[in-house]
Parts: sequence; C-alpha cells; structure tokens
Amino acid sequence: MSFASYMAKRIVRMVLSLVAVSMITFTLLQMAPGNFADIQRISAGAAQFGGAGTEDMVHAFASRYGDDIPAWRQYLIFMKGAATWDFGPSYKYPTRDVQDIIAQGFPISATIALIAVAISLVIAIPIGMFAALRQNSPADHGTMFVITLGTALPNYLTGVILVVIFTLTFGILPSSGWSGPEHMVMPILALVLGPTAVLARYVRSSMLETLREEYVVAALAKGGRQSVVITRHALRNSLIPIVTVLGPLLASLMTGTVFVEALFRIPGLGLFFAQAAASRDMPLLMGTALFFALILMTMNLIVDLVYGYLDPRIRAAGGVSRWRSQKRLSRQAA
Amino acid sequence: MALAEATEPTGSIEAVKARGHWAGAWARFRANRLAFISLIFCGLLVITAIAAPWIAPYHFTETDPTARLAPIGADGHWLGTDMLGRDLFSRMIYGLRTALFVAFGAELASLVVAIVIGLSAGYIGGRVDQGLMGITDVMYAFPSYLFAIVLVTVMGRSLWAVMLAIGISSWVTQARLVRAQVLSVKEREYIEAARSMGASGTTISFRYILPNAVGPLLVTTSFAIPAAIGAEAGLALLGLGVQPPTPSWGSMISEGTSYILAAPHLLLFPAGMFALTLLAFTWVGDGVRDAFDANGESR
Amino acid sequence: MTNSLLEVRDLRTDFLLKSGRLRVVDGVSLTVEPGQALAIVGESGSGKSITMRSVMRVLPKTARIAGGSVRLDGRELTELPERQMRQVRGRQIGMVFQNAMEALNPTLTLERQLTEHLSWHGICGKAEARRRAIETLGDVGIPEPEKRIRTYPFQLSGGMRQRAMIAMAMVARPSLLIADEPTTAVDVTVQRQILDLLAEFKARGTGIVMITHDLGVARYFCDDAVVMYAGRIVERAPVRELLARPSHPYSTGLFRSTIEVGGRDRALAPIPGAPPDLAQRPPGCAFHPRCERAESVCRENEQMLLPLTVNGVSRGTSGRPGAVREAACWKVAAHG
Amino acid sequence: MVDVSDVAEPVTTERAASERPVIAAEHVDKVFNTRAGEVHAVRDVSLAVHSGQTLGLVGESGSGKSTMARLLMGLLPPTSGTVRLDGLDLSTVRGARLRQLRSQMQMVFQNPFGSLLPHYSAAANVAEPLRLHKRGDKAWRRERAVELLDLVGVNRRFVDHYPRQFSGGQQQRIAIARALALEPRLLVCDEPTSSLDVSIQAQVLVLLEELRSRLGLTVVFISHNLAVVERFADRVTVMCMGQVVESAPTEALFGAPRHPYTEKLLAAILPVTSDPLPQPDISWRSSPDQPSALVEVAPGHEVRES
Repeated sequence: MSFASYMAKRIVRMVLSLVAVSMITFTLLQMAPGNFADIQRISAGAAQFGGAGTEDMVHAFASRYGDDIPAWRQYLIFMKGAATWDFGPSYKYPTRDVQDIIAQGFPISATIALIAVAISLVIAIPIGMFAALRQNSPADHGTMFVITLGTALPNYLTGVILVVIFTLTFGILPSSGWSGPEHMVMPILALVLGPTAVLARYVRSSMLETLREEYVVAALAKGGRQSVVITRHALRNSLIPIVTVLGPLLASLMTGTVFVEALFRIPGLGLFFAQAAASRDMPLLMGTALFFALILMTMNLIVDLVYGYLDPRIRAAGGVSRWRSQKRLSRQAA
Repeated sequence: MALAEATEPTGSIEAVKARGHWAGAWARFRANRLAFISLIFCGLLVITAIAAPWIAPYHFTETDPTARLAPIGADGHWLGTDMLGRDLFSRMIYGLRTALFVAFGAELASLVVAIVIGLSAGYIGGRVDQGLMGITDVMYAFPSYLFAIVLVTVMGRSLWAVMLAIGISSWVTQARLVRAQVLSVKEREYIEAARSMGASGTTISFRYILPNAVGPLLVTTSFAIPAAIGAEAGLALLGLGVQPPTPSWGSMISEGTSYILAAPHLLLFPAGMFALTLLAFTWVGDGVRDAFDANGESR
Repeated sequence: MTNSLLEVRDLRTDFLLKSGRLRVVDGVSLTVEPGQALAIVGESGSGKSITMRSVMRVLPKTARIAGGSVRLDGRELTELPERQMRQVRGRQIGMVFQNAMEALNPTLTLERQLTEHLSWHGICGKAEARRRAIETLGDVGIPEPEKRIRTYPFQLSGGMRQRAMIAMAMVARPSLLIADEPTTAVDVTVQRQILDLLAEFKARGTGIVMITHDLGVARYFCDDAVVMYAGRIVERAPVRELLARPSHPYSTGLFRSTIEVGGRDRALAPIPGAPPDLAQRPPGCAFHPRCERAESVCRENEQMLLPLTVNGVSRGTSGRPGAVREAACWKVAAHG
Repeated sequence: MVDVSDVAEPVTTERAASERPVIAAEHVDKVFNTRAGEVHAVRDVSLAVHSGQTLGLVGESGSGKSTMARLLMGLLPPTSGTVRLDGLDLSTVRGARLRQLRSQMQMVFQNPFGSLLPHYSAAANVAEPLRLHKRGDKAWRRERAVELLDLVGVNRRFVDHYPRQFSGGQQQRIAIARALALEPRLLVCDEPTSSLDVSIQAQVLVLLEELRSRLGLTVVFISHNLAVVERFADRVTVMCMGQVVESAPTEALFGAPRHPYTEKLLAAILPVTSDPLPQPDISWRSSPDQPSALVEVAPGHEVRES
C-alpha cells in the first residue's frame, strides 16, 4: 500500500469517526431530560435571577436556527457550520462563538498536558531503564513501588495532596486561579505523576524484554561496551513500542485535565465541556467533543507515522506481518 | 512392556506435585505479601460497604444542627461533622458503599458484554469483527471520561446511571482485550488439535479458548476496579456524580477543599481513605498480574 | 612449547539460584588448534553453550565462572580486566548463533551491524570498515554486497541472513570462531552450504568450535569432538573414531539414536529416560540411571576422564599429533 | 453416504485395501489470500494411502507439506480438488457430521506442548476426544485414558500432572495417546519428532513404529528429515514449492532417485557413518507458474519433468 493511499484511508476513517461522534453526542443530548432553557431556569430560579438564562438561550438559538426548527435540521445546520470551523454561538455565552471559546480554552489545557508529558518522558525513560538494568534489586523494587503509587492515584487526588502540602502546610503556592507561572506548578505536578508511572513501567518491561534478545548478546560478543550496547541496540528497540502508548496517554491526559482544571479552577477547555454537558449547551458540547475527537485521532495518526518511521520493518510496506510470521516459524523450527 | 519402563520420568517431575494453572497462580499470589494483605484489606472494605447500615452510627442524611463542622473527637462524632452537621465517619462508609457498588457493578457489566462481544469477534471474525472494530474506532475517538460525562447528563445522576455510564465507557477497551487474547489463543496449536479431534465452535470457545484467556482478563479487570472507583469520584468532583445527598468520595473531597482552612479533616479523611482504597485494589491487581505472568502463558 | 589457539582447563561455571549454586559446567577442558574444528556434542541442557559463553565471558546475569583457566594464544582470559576482554570479543573470537533472525538487530542496517565493532576496537576508519564489510559479505556468498549492505536483516532470505551473521562474526578476522548450532534453524539444503562456507574460513586458518546436537554435522565439519552430558565431558575423540567406535555408553546411545539414510536395517536403540535436572543430579556418574551397563560403582563414584588404553597402550588416535581419546566411564576406562 | 460404523471395521483383505485408499487427495490446490497477495501453497497434489500403509511426505519449509496435512485432515478446505476419506468427499460433509468423521483420523503435531490443552491434566487431555465423541461415562473415559497413557509409556503416577510439568518427549507421548484414544484408522504426523532432542526423537519413533504395527494404523508421516522417512514410510512423496516433484516406493526413491530436487535433498543429508553424497551437478529451479507434467517412470514411481 502506498503512503498516499494509506493516508487517504486514514483520513476517510477519521472523517467517518467524527461524523459518528457528532451523531452520538447530538442524539444523547436530545435524549437528555430538560433542555438548556429548563436547566437555566432551575439554576437561575435558585439564584433569584429571573428568566435571564432563558432569554440568552432564545437569543442564541434564534440567531442560529430560527424558531421551531426540528432537531434533525438543527443537526445538519450545525454540521454544515462545523465543516467550515464555525460552530456558532454558545447558548450559555451567547456573545461568543464556540470556536473562539475553544481557541481560548484549548491552549491552556494543551500547555498543561504537553508540559506534563514532556516532563514524564524525561523522568520515565531513565527510571524505567534503571529499574530494568537492576532487575529484582531493592532499587528496582523501590522504583516499582513508587510507580504503583503513581498509577493508583488519580491526578485530582494527587492535586489534593499537593494542595495540602504546598498551600495548606507551607502556603507557598496558590490553590486556584490562572494568572501566572505559580499557578501552573501544582496542576502540572498533579498531571505528571500518572503518565510518568505508566511510561516508566512500559520502559522497564520493554527494556527487560529487549535485553533478553539474542542480538544484545551478539553485540556484547562483538566486544561492545555495555553502555554502548544498551544505548545503541537495546534502548532504541525498546523505545519503539513506547511510542504506541504515547498516543493513548496524550489522549487521556488532554481529557484528564478536566479534573485538574476543576480542582484548581483553571479556565481550560475540559471545564467548558463539563459545563456544556451539565447545561445542555448543544453547540459548545458538540464543538468541544468534535474538537477533542479530532485532536485524539490526529495524535494517534502522528504516533502511527512516527512508529513506522522508527521501525524499518513497518517502513517497508507490509513488512511487519512477514517478519512476524518468519519469526514464529523460526521459533517453531528451533 | 519394555517401553513403559524405558520412559520412567526422571528426577524433576517426581518432586513436583500435579498443579494446575489456577493453583499455581494462587500459590504465587499468596507468596506476594503485599498483594495478599491488600486482598484481605479489600475484602474488609467490601464487607464494610455491604454492612454499611449496621456499621455506620448515623444515616448519611442525618444532620446534627448542634454540631456543624465539629472537629475530630467531637461528642458522638469521632471523625467530626461536615458543614450541615452530618457525621463524617458515617458518610465515609456510605461513600465507600457508593464507590464499590458503582465500580463492581460497572466492571461486572462491562466484563460480561466484553466477553460475549470480544469472544464472538475474535472467534467468528469477519463481519462481527469488523463491526466491533468499527465501534471501537469511534469510541477511541471519543475520550472515555468525556463520554461518561455526556452519559451521566443524559441518564440523570442516579447510582445506576453513574454505574452504567462508567461501564459503557469501559467495555470497549475490555472487549478489544478479549478479542486480542482470543486471537492469540486461537493461533495456538492446541486449538487446531481440538478441531482435529472434532470439537465444535462453542466447545472450543468456552472450554478451550476462554479459560486460557481468563488470566490476562482477570489482570485487567483487577486494574479496572480501582480505575472505576477513581472515575466515580472524578465525576462527583465535577458535580456530575451521584446526586447528593448520597455521599460520594468525589463530592466529599470537593466540599473538603472548600473548607480546607476551617476544617481540614473534611478533606484529609475522605482523601486518605480514597487513596488507601485505590492503592489496595491496585496492589491486588499487581499481585494478580505477577501471578499470571510467571506462568509464561501470557507471553 | 607452542601454545594452542584455545586451551580451556577445568572450567567450572555456576548459576546462582535462590536455592544456591547450581554447577552447569563442571571441569571442562578442551583444546582448539588453528585451522581445526572441534565439535561440542550434546543435548539441550548439557552445558555446551554455557561452556563457550564462559570462554567469551558473555554469560547470563545469574551465571558466574567458578574456576578454571581459559587461554587464547597463551593469554589467560578469565582474569583479564573487562576492558581488555572487550578487545578479545569480536576481534579475536567471533560468534555465530543458531538463528540469525534473533541474533541480528532488526532495526539496524547490515552496514551498521557489520562495521560498528570495527570502530569499537579501533581497527579501522569508517570508509575502510565499509569496504571490509562489503568484502566479507562477498566472501560469504551474498550477491551484490554493495547493495545488500544497506538493507535490514528482515529483507534477506533465511539462508542469506545466516550468511550475513557469519559475515558479522568474521569481518574483524578473528582467529577463533564459536558457532552455536549454526545450521539448526536453516533448511536441510542450506545446511551444507553454510558448513562449506565455514570450512573456507577454517581452511584459511581460523579455529572453530562447533556446538551441535547433530552427529552428522560433527562428522562432516569437525576434526575432533567432545561429548557433553550434564555439564561434563564424558568422551573426547577424533570425530570419525568417535563415530566408528563410540566408547562411553552415552555416546553409544546417541549414536544408536541417530537415524540415517540406508540405516533401515540397523535397529534403533534409543537411550531410555531423559537427561537429568541438574538441580537433582544423580550421585556417581550422572548417566547411570539411563545406562544399561551401570554397576554399583557407577552409582556411587564418578570416574574421571581417562585416556583409553588397551593393555596399557593408548589406542585409537590414528596417529594424528595432538589427537586424544578419553572417556569418563568405569566400564570403559577400566579395561579399554 | 458411507456408514461410519461400517467404515470403522478393519479392512482385512489385501484386495479390499488396494481397491479404495483410506485417504486420497485428487488434484488438490490451496491458495491463501494474505495481505501480501495470493500464496499458492499447494498445487495440484494427488496422493493416496491404502490401509495399513505409511506415506512419507518430505519437503523443506514452504514446500506446502504442513498445509497438505491440514487439507488431508479436513482442517482446511481445498481451493479446488477433493480429499476423500474412505471414498467420501470431505467437502460434502459439514458441521456435526464432519466432526464425527474426525474420529476416524487424528493428528500428532510438531510442538507437543503447544498442541496439548494447558489447563487440562494429561489424563484429561487424553480423555477429551472421548468426551467430545460421547464415548462411555466419565469414569470409563478416565480409565481408558490411563490405559492409553500406559501404552505410550507415561507412568500412572503422573496422569494428573499438567502438560507443562512433563518433558518434551513425555508431552509428545501424551499427544500420541490422545490421537489414539478414538482408535482412528488414519494418523497424520506433522514433524512429530523435530522439536525433540536426539535421544528422545528415537524413543518417540520407536514408539510410533510399534504402535503402528500393533494397531494396524494407516499413517501420513510428514518430515523434512529424509532418513526418518526412509525408516518409517512405505512410500515417499517429495514436495517442493507446493508441488509433488517425485513420488515412489521408499526403496525406489532412495535407491534410484530420478528428480534433481530429490537428489539435492539426499545430498543434503550428513550421515554419521559415511560421507555425504556428492552434490548434484544440475541445479533444478522450479517454475511453478508453468507446471510440467508428472510422468510415471516405473510402476508407482512418478517424477515431475524438469
């Protein structure tokens, strides 16, 4: 399969998935009890603000869809706009278009997530390598213990622990808000632990597997210095599979920021999504859902391409299946 | 007959008792002290959750107007009370009940669905498989937390709704895993051998493939439980979890952060208990994984 | 006195297990001369591979050399500092593995894998290394070596891959080559080609140790043979004499277990039982539970490896200098 | 339709044996559709094995011999051509009926550990085919399994151990016992000894030899090792790249091979008591896309024209 036809296939699949995501979201939202107006009325009533919410909604709705438009037409109109990156105004914030909200909120979420992943990678690779090279030593067991802590605790709980330490006990970092670098420290720290643990675990097991490969013995038998053999032969090959977990990891991190954003009151995109769902703000919910899905799939596509680039077996078209079957055959023969 | 004598097994096998797959895994699990202690602890948690109405001194809605934000060791409330004067200890026990109910329910449901769908996709292949992979593609494009958020909004915030939302957003991963397992077990020679003996598709699926795919499945399920506990609390933290006043550790943590200076125990105890629970379940998962890995079956 | 190319004396290697030390190579001695090939014959678990990995000192983490001496051109290797030992590996001793699919790194080109150790050892510069690699690929019979050097291992056929691995071992022109079952994973028709290829290196003076379970391969390729069982050498002889008149009951059993074309009338007489688990090594001669000639002395004491004699005269060495016949068996050594 | 109970009767007379082969392949082709395109694994193969006879199927990796074994066992459907068991076209039976027919033919695989159910004990593995075909009750099946294990030389004391607790040779014995449980007429052995150590290989071969003569089995024996085949088979078929290149009675094939590829295979053998044969001068290159004819050069001796 040529690269062009591969890309074409992937893109078609992405578009189909996006359509499916939009349909599922829209249908679910239609099924949800109460619409935007009801929700606003209830919360507004509680807050003694009269029918302001309803007016907003009517305003936003009418400016986009006119009165009395059936749901399926609303969907089509929305999708027509979405195709040209125009999601229309939000119900809740009728003066702002959804794409502007995304443009404002996403950089915040993305910054936190990307910095967190970068830090995780920098920490996790040496840790995983170190644990693998000292397999079954106390150092290895200790590392694995900490790694388990990291995988077990959700990022918001880590966030809470950080707040207890840095805000409550030492009072050196602010527990909420988003205005300066000091506001970034705790959210990022909270996000780093989980991915670091996951990555380190993968690096360790992948490294252990690679170290058992005969080509590592062969390189040592050629007179390679251990450090050279590890970096040139083992590390490279054990990091290739790591690339595949990076995709899902980035995805879970991008969306996982929603809890950290809620905890630290950061105006990121995740928080808008949660609000949109709660208030049945159709354009905002659909817009953010589609945007997240797009980001996710692009991320996976990039990961696959990088993987193919790193592994010559995949780079050569169709090579991977042949290699695997040959390897299996030769194992049987042995 | 000379032949029988000729093949008297040598040393090694005499020393070893007949031991099956499960017995071996269990022995290795028992030998793992941390995992075994964690398992006992998790068992106690489950019992506590089931027996909550008898263990908790108060009902979770019961308010004590005379003791709002009571400190630790207050009269009749040994872990203190919250801003409405509700007993913290009781609410934590009911929070545990909520968490475990949701987590076990969600994982059980998703496991059953995953096994049926994953097994048929893997074994039958063809259209069924393509269908599953199609669904998976879409679900993978939809971040699971966000999907759960939308689902909870749709279904309301009852205990069952939260459970379903978490279950629905996790079955796809499980089904994919079952499918992958089935595909790898299906390649084994013993399945071909079974076919050559005249075994039917159902026999092969349920008697031969499933038992050998169960190990890895058990491993992921035991990691999925703490993940589901975390998801339940996460939804509650966003205000999308179980409808108050039913307690959830997520909402308790969220409230706790609001009173962090006035009454830190409102945050510390639920958060601490939450962390401990998650760790215990994760350590059990670790133990299960190591127990099955050593069999070399999952390679 | 001139030195042999490789001289191993009383080599012992242990595995460090939780339950204690497990001796997997026990008092192995062997000699290889330039241009000669020695077969180490044995079944799986006999310690034949670990013996040669001990010589190269590339052992699994849990294995330790417990004693003995390894001399390459008269230089003691067991006590060499690691830094100098690295100069020996790849440069003076080359190694060929059973399966090139596993022994070649799948993500590096042949060029990288054939030339990297030339620069590690400072043998030559990059351009010269590339020239030598191409030359060696040509030597092992790979067509269009200038082109093939840029490919990855998976792009070659099985036979070609095996040749490329031999080229990797030989590119630094080592004086000793250790070949660990180099033909077990290849097709029968390729086997002989690979052996003929190795024979060319032998003819140019390379000493070769061939680890094999196949007596046919040993006979076709090697001059001398040692037979290993449960970590020890049980018999040592020139290959052809070993096969003409095996003397240790285990060698005899192996010989009788081997099926060959035209041997339809020869009764197949397999050795009963299976090789012992080294952790539960039988007392006395390790082979006695499977040996039909075993007597009480075999169950209690172990016999040393002793020269075979007939009426006090060494026998069966066919006059070739350096050729020895020895066996470790009470029933054999006692009366020849 | 052939009645199964009828088929199970041992064929006693020579004449009956020569009339209808136990297993026969007629112009069988098998094409696999893989991602890399079509792979023509087996091309126009015809063979027949009569009752009590052993056919040796020889070839290198990729020759299609293992695919042929699975075609004969009805585990794979041929792309074209027919496979007949006792004259019955396997492609005409399906489902439960086919599963029932399978009791007539059993297979021993190359990798004994891989072919045994890892979660069943040795006895349960051997009893499994009996259970599948609803023979006897549970106690009887176990008793029968223990008997069979005894027959192949697995001690009674170890029948409740699990496959991975046995050595490779022992595992293969268990697999053989399982294959014999249903008292099949046809045994297909796919490289049954090539994963075993030398001394164990000989044990298993001796066992198979003895069982074959004692039970009057019809055997298809697949191997890359010509020496083993020579010892074991009455008739040998040599395959290369999916085609039969030569097929002859064992003595004729080894005494006077006609096809250059057969000569090449023979020359590849490294004997232990003599020097190997000289390599043939003419190297034969197969061109499977333009198949040449299979010619009978002597009674029962067919050679592909080169």
